[in-house]
Amino acid sequence: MGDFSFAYSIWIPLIPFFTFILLGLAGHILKPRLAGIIGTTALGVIFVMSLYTAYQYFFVYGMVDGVYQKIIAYNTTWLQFTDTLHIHMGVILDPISVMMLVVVTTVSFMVHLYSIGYMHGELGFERFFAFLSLFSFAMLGLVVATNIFQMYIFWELVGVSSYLLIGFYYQKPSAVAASKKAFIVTRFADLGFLIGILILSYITGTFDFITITDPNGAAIHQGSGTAFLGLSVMTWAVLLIFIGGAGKSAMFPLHIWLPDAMEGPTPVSALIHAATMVVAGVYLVARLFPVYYFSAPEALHVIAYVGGFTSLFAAVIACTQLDIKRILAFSTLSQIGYMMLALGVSGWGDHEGVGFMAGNFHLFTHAMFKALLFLGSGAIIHAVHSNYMNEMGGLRKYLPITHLTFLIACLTIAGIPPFSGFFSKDEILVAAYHHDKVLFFVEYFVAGLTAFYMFRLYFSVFWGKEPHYHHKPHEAPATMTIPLIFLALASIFTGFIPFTELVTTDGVPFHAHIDWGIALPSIGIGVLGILGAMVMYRRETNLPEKMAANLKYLYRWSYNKFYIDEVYLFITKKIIFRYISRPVAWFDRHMVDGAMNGMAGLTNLISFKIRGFQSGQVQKYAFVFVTGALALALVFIYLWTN
Amino acid sequence: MRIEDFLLMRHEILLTLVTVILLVLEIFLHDDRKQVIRHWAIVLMTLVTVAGFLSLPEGTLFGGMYQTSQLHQLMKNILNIGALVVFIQGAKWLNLEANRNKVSEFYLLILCTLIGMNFMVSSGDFLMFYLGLELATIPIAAMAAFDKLSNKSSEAGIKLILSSALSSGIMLYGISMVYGTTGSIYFEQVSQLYAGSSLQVLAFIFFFTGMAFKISMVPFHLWTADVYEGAPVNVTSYLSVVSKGAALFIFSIILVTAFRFISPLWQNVIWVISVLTMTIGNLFAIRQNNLKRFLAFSSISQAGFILLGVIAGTQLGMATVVYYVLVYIFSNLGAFGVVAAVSNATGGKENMDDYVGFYRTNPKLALTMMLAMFSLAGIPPVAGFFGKFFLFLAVAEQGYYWLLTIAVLNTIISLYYYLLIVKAMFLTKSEDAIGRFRSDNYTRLGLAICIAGMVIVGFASPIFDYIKSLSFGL
Amino acid sequence: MLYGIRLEYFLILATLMFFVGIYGFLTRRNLITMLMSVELILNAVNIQFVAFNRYLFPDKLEGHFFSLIVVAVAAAEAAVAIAIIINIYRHFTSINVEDVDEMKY
Amino acid sequence: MDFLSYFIIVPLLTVLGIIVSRNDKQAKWTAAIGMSIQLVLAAVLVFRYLAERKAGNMAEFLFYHDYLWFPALNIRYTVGVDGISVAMVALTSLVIFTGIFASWEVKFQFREFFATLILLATGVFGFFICTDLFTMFLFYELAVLPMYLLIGIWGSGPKEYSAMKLTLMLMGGSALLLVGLIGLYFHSAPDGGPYTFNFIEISKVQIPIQMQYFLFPMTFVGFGILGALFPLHTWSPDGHSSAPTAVSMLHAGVLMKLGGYGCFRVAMFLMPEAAHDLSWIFLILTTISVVYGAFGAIMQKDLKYINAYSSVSHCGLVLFALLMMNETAINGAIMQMVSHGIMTALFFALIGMIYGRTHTRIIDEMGGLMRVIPFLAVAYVIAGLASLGLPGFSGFVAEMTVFVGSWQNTGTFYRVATVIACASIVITAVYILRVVGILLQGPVREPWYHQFTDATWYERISVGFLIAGIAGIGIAPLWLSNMITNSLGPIMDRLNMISFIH
Repeated sequence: MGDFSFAYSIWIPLIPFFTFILLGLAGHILKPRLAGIIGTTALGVIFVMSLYTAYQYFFVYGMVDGVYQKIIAYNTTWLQFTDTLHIHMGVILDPISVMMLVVVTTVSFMVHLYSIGYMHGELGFERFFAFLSLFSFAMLGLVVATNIFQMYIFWELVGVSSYLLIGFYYQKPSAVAASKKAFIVTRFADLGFLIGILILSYITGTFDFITITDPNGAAIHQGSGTAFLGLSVMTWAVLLIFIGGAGKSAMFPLHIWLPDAMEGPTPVSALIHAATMVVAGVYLVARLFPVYYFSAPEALHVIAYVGGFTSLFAAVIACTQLDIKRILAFSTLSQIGYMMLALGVSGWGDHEGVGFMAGNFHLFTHAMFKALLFLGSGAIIHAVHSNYMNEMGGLRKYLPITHLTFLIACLTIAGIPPFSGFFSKDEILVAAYHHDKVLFFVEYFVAGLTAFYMFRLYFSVFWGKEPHYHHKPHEAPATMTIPLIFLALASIFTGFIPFTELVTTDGVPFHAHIDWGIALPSIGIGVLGILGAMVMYRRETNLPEKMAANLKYLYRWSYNKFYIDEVYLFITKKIIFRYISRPVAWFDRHMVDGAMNGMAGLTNLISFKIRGFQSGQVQKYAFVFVTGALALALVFIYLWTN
Repeated sequence: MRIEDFLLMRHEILLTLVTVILLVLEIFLHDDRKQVIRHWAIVLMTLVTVAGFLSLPEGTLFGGMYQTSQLHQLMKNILNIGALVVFIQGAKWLNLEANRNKVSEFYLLILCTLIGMNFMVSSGDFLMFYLGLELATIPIAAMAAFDKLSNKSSEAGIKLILSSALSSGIMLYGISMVYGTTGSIYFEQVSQLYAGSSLQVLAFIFFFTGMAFKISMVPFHLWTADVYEGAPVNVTSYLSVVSKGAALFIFSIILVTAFRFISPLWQNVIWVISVLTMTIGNLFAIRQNNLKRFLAFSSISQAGFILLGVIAGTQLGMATVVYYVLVYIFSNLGAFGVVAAVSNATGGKENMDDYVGFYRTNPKLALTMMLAMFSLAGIPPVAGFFGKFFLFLAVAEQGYYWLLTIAVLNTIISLYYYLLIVKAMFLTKSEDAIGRFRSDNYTRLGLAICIAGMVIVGFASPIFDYIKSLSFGL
Repeated sequence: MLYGIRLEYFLILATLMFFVGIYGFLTRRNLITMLMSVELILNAVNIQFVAFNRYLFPDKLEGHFFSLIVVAVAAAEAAVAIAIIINIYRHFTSINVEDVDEMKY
Repeated sequence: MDFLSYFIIVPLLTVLGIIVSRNDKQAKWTAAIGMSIQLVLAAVLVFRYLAERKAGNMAEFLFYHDYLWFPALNIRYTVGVDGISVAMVALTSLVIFTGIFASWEVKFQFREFFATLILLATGVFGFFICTDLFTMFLFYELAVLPMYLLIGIWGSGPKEYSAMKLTLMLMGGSALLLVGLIGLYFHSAPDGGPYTFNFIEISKVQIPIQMQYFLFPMTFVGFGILGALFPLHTWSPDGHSSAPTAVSMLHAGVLMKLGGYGCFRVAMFLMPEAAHDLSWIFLILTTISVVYGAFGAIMQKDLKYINAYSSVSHCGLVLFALLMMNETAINGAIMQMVSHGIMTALFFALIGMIYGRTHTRIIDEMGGLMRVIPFLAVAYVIAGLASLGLPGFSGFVAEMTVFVGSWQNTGTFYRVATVIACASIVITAVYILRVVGILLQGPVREPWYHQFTDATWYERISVGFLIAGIAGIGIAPLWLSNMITNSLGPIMDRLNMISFIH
């Protein structure tokens, strides 16, 4: 590592933090445009810093003795719980964190830039940039967390920035409801995360990632005894932590908040709900991967199956939705499912660990193309003022740049070479194939579905029948198209990054070749999906209706997202509100408080009942007097003489 | 017996002197100038009170019938202070048209009872005690019936005199048995011979009821409310503090002298009685509307609390009793002073409902009343807090934790009704509140003394230390 | 001693008088009669004092003194009481104790 | 005069100043200046305390002064602070300072209001700086009783009922407490010396265990009522909802902390054996408190009720953590006190300011306030986020310390209790966001809302200081945490000794 110091990297999260403070306190004084420029510039600066860090790390100082080191670039004690449990605030640099730095700053920078155009003239423009800065700060802090508690802290912070941004249009009830839902669902998952942290830190005696995840260390082997329901303590710990990850990454059944989160402005969806925050769960699992692998393989299975199921489930839903952002949201779910699955099926070291590499790889490429898709959809919405596919069509003429970049993104996600999605998805399929055939076939099928629903979207929007537009759609301004182009280029070329050389389970690079035996069929099913979509949606036909009629129940269930929302609604509205909260409130007012008031009432009652003694008759007084004297005398003579 | 020995009786002699002077004035002054007696009485009483604090030797007189020590003198001084405040507070009332021709009667009767109380406190045997007691009681009956034109006043008088006659009869019956079983009426000798045969227990209980009547312990309290309500305010205030205080003083002295060796008996008896007294007093007080009647029940429950110090029977116990009586005098006279001022200014408004919105019109009086209520309830920073706390300490020192618990729970009920008055004065809004009025200087002086007492007696620790150093116990 | 009358007889007499007095106090409605009942009680006490003194402690005099003073005090008490009763009669035009209950509860 | 006594003298002088002031304006400024001095004093205290500690002064209580008051009973006026008291004093000065500004516009009987309010604060200060149980108790009652007048006169709604209920329940607590304190006094000198109320002295003796079983519940419940211990918390919703703004602030912010502080300082510190043996009962109650308060808050319609129930939940967490009886948990409990104190004061201040504009506190009757009064609305959101334990605000630090600390206790019972308590963070999120959603977000409900003026300068001072407080602790918690931890030594020694014996 030499005498090079990465300590400057602490400024990568801190710069957006100060931007946030500045915009938050003084935002309403500044001109909106200036606020936007300040925010964007700050992100630009850290974008460059991240790239520089990545370069320094991967190619200059990061590798020592053929192994990528975990470098603590900065660390300071923030809070001490016990003698051993301290929360530090610091920066860890290792392959995945550096990769994430690049992802986050890239997408964030692009989104900032895009937002200057997209949000132009909106009420609360400066507020929007303040929130974006806050989010960037939180996400970067999460990424560089040196310990699990720091991660939890920033985990919560990204949660709240997500809440704030989803609810950006706070006067719109649906946005408010969606933001609330997002926060509460993830909060619920975080409860699992928190308890998981408590268990993990208790058995390992530290929060520190490096200590916990050291495969040769003592910490990782703690808590292997069976504890509860046949699983070890460590398994429980990491499973609970995974619940946190699943909440943030919207894994089934905690996915319900993500589609609703599309109520937020589109750049937000691109940044938070596609590229960065939602993959935090993946990042978390990747971060703790050694623990999962060595101490809790059962948990890893769970992750794999949850990932696999979610990807299928979401893909099926995506096929029937009409709101383009929701389609993308479900697509995001599906893709994150892929990543989770990849981690779940991964082994350790070299080729065994290809799943780990592939998960991260897909995370990287997905961030680029999904951000692109969202920003593209933003451009579409900007032009059409609608989210609904059936109110669009034939837009390729009006939005040439958007059209082109969108097409690239669709091809990428469909896994068509040479676009980046092909490479990363292929690696995942390889890993799945070697690990679990069932999951492989599920993912294989999902790959086809993905191609289908993406191109259904593509064809419906850009081709198909042109509806009547109130005013002619026009291409977005340069601030919006530049990010599109940049991300399109990224989608095309990032596939060629040799990830196996950079991000591996044990930090040791290895070489991998494309396994054409798996790659070709996957290209094949991708193409099949595209063709299917083309047949059904390129021109106006009645095929979709026929399909829907034939698969009536599946269609209806899929369209209604398998009624999961209704189940949640039932649980919250009926059970929690009606059957817990209201009775509690009632109980408190009437039983507990009633008891207190009852005591007072009883005192008054007694007071009323005994008033007869004070009859006003002096002879009755005398009678009480004499009786009292005699009674006292008798009682005490009796007591005294015994 | 030398003539100087009579100096030991300085309190009584001075009071008698004042009585004589006032009598002479009453005889020689022209009817139009009778009002001057008020000033005379107050000035003379002040002199007597101050003179009481001059140091004096301890000793006994009349072969032990009369005894005096610094503690006795202190008790008498406390009573004098109480009486002085009553004198001052009564000045305005006596200036009213209806009472103009009865000015000296009020002061003379009070002075007589005060002499009786002083003798009672200093008594060394049951005879002197009985004499003092009757001297302190019979004139009060006359005072209760002071207001000749009022039904209630004469009703109060008859109730008091009949009840007290009965109670003194029963008490005398007890004393006669004490005499019969021990052959002595001197406290010191009685205590030696009092072992606790059944007859002696009976004798004690009968004696006890007599005291219980004076202190208005439950169930011997029933006269209290009616008499307090019926009697004129100033008489009630005197009755509730000075008369009760004197009885408490001698009661605790007799218990630790004459009945020293049957302390477990009387401790148990008073345990029961004090619980009853606190609780029943509180329960009745909750529902009262007439302030005098309300204060009557409040004073009953206060007596229950004071009994805690008596039960302890220790030096600390007696000190806390004396201290609390001192505090109680200021607090209760503060309350009665306000009631009297309002009653005089409004022509007899004495109900709690009349006090609604009182703070808006007469803030100073309302604040005084509030302080008095807080002091009675035992809320800092006023002296009542210290008084109650020390009483509780005294009883807990002897390990009566359950009694203590019952007592503290009772303070909550009492707090409730004291706050009712505060509520009426401060919280509730009213259109027809008592109008703004100016009090005369005597009323102000009286209330100022009470406020000063409530504040100073608590914080000035030397007072308690002094009392403690003089006290004695079992 | 005293021609063979034993102390117990005096005590029984005193006790009877005492309780008769109390009974009278509790049951007679006339205020004057009630006052008389009190006198009975006090006289019972006096008898007891004198008897105790004479029989048990013949060398002392406290009992005698006590009874003398009780008699004196009883007179004073009665004087005040009757004055008040007169006043009561003015107000209530009755000396029935049951009529005198304006204040209660 | 020693340094600490200024904390009593300054407010008393302020009260005096207010009484003699000629008009409302003078009174107002007297109060503001007095409490500013108090705030500065508190800051000086914090710095002096830290400096002393840094200089190696390891005495248990610093700035210790001892005056004999009642020689006959060995009752003393002793003052002294450790890190915990310093934190509490600082909290109190902050809350009363902001409270003055939050009630800048009380129209009615202004002088009386401020005099009473500051008198109450005097009681609180006295309670925190005294180390003698007698004076502590005196100040305790002094702090509770003005509440009756403050709520009763300046309150709203069923104020007379609420005031009476609150006063009686709290004084009921103080009554039980009295029994406990007196019991402690008479067991403070087992080898025949003079009895003492000084808890430092008492902590050095062993109180007979049977006596502890009697005294501990008395003391703990006595203080616990003020700390909203289930099921004796019902004064809180009524009291808070009826109280005027500054009073709610001071009450929920500081007065309820008296309960927690007392439970810790008196009940647990002096009777560790009983605390150890009986903690399970109270642990069950407090666990219920935590969740129950949160559930109770969900369905409420009145802003103040919501906050009152949330206080029940949060203060329940304080007692819960105390009863976990290990260093981390107790540290968390104290931090939770500070944190909740500032946070809830902020809440009540904001509710008062909102109420002053909309004239209702029923959330269903309001909406869209974010649009018309952004400053207050944002502050409300911040308070809400702090309340639900968002990192960066004090609530998070405190709660996490509590949870980590509680988790250090092995045993299924403790674990289950901890998990249940943790669940409150979700429920809290539900009710906080519900309020934010209905109250602040959404369309502006009434057209006349547009005429609202946003926060005035004094409201900004009040809110600003409080936000600075929660954010300050939230961002840099270490100094506070260390200050508290350093002072936990004595009690931990005592507690550890027991677990060693057991």
